[in-house]
Amino acid sequence: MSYTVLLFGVTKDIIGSSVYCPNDEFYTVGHLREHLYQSFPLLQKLNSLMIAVNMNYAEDHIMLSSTDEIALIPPVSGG
Amino acid sequence: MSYTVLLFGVTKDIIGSSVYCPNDEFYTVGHLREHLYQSFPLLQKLNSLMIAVNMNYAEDHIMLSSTDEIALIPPVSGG
Amino acid sequence: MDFNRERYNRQVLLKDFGEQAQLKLLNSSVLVIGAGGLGVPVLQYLTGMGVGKIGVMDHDTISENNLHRQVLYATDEIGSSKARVAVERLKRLNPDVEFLCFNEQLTVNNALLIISLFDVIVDCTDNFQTRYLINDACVILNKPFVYGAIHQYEGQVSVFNYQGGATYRCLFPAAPENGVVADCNANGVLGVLPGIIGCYQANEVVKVIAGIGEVLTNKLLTIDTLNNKQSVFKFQPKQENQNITQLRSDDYKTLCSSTLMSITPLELAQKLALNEALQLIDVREQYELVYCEIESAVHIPLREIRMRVGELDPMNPVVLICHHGIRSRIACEELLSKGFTTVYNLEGGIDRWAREVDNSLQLY
Amino acid sequence: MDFNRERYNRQVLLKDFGEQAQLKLLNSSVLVIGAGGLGVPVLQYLTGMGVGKIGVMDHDTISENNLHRQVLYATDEIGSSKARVAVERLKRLNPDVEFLCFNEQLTVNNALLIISLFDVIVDCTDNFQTRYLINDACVILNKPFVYGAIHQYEGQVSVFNYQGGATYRCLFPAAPENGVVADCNANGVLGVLPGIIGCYQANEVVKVIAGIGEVLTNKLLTIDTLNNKQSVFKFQPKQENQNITQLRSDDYKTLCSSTLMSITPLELAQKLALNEALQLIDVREQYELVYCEIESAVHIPLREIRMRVGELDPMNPVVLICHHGIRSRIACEELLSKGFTTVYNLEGGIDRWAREVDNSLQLY
Repeated sequence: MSYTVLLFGVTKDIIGSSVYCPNDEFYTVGHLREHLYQSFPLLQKLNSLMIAVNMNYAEDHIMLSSTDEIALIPPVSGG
Repeated sequence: MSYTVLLFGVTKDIIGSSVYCPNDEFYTVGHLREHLYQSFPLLQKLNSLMIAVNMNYAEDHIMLSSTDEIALIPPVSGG
Repeated sequence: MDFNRERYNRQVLLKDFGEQAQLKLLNSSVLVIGAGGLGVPVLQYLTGMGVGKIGVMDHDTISENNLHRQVLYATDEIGSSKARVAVERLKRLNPDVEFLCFNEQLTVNNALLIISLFDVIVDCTDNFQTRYLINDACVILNKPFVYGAIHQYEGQVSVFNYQGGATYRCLFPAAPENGVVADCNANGVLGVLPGIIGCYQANEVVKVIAGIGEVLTNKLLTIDTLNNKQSVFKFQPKQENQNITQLRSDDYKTLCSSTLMSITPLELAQKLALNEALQLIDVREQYELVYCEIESAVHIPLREIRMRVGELDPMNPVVLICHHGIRSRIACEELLSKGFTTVYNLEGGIDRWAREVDNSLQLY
Repeated sequence: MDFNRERYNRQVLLKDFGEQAQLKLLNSSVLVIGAGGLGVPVLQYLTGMGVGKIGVMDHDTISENNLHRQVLYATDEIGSSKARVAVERLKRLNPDVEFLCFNEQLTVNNALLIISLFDVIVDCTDNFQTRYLINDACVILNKPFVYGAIHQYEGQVSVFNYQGGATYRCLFPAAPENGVVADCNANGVLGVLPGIIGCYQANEVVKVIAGIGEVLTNKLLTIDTLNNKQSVFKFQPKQENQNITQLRSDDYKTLCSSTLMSITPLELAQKLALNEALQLIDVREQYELVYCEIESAVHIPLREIRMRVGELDPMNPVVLICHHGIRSRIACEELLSKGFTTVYNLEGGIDRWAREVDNSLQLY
């Protein structure tokens, strides 16, 4: 099981790519979030980081499957 | 076999809806085009009418299947 | 080359942009044809971002009913030339930019000369005649042009003739008959729609010049502002649309009627009586011919017309015939997309011909 | 009500718009907070389309490096007040509009009064403090607000607090720590991007007022100008974010540090020594507790925190603890999203606590 995570906003800069493909498996959004926070500690400093699964805001308890479309959407401040 | 044809621009006004679901079956884009021209003669006066199948410009000889996403895109002049 | 670092600081800072892209913008030239709903945002942002030389072309004057969407202009400027007012105002936004003011219409007489002066052309016009003229002139001069058009709540954006990519004629080979697709003046338009589409056009201009991102070549972007749905349709360049070598002599004024024309049975009978050189093509199936046919017509069934187009002379008029005039219209479009100059559709087909001209024919 | 039919003719003609929608616009009032990159197109098009009363709020003056994207202003106006110059210029575009000029910053002292004067608010600011202040004030006053924000080549648009829909806090419960998400001034921005996003914001304002189309409520629109990819993400309103009854007394200046704060083991030891009222929550699994734990901590595993949030007091500080400080941060966000005011994350978790404060604990 592998995922393609689409990156938005500053998560592109923090992770250094516009998509991220972790090698590990994650059963829930929360597990993925923990992996991301551990791999890229700067993400923690966003304080809010929306994870969308199949174009829907996903709470941490949502289960993941390998066909899901996952996106990381951080807050954006510019105007 | 039935289709949902998404309508753009003036084809919405000519057909009077934003989608069109013909009852008939069509084997090719050309058959669909002929049906449309016959059912809505004003479409003929567009002279150009792009039919897209699965987000690609489709020539009249392209075969249709019921799962195809079909769209009618007419020329637009306003500025 | 030196430039005003303070003014462009926020772009030079930008990742994947920097000084290099800014210098490309400053060294480039762009012609914006039409300073109306689409032209206003294109001009404002290209001027702000620092395109070095901008041509502003519009023969029109400012009207009160322009102001809900042409937000560069002021109520006290009603009646003044759009091109002149725009240049005056834009110079104050960015004095670094060199402006060329064309207070005139694009015509077959000036198009090649004026377009040849610029790197990139932006089609912000509001009529099919000028859109086809821009297309043909850009193909002849090998210039990319950024297209935008609006209809009620919807817009289209694309980049044509870019690095050998598709042209406007690859998408829409022939213009609609007059009045079928009304313009903003007849249909109305929401003020902010040309703002959205014009900004997308300016964005594509920057991509073409600065070499960043993915240019909308061989792709048509459509935007529906009522539901925020956006689609990208892919299409292919057609070689025959690259073969334009001269502009039409009729100034594109009779664009519609001179491309796909309808002809009634009586009109066709008159032309035949006068021995005009017409290529009559009957596109029905073989089995239909037994009922009736027009003597001088050549038989090429609709499904074969693509392959057998070489049997016809594209420089001489063609009349297409079928049972009721529907299939023949599809054949007309096929020929027009292959560069045929004069194509007639027999209205009502052989059925109407039999009723109005030759009663001896059998109806079916 | 009578109105200038010539000026709005093109909108009145428009299908599904007409006189009724135009009258709704003319009778409405909109506050635009921020007259910079996003505010300029919002103001230009709302003025053009005929919103009856427009508030223009910005305390800033025009700088040269604004002009590549803030295309309403002129080089000879550098140093002048943005709000004043904008109002002066917009009056000339449409003298029908009544303008209110607020040459000041939005603060907890003026926010409720000023926002209460308008039907719809547009968030065109460039910092998180003001965005959260706008959100909270709009929730308290039950006003819809149209959000736009930009980052390099990307933008976000949404409509918050519209007819009971989701708020900004439902999407992003807490602001990032200072400096993580830099603004346009630090990151740079392509001049035309705020043009696109601002036009989308103006379009949503019209939909909210005129009752046409589908409003972007409970939906986040993201636009990437480099590849023209657009996405719409759906999300749900959370009841706890509707329960705001007053603004924060700290003027949202310490927004970030007062919401999710990190605390080092040494800092925590000091607070405990001073007997500060802290709720220590250990979110590890049961089996981990056998290795080591902090005595006064209550055990609520991460996966139960959502259900057991009622056991905690949201008005008093909470310190969340796990093995290395990762899971506890997720728990922090969960509590912040439930309206907790002060939430600390123990940096490095119990592992670092054991190393720096209590060597008697067993590492694992």
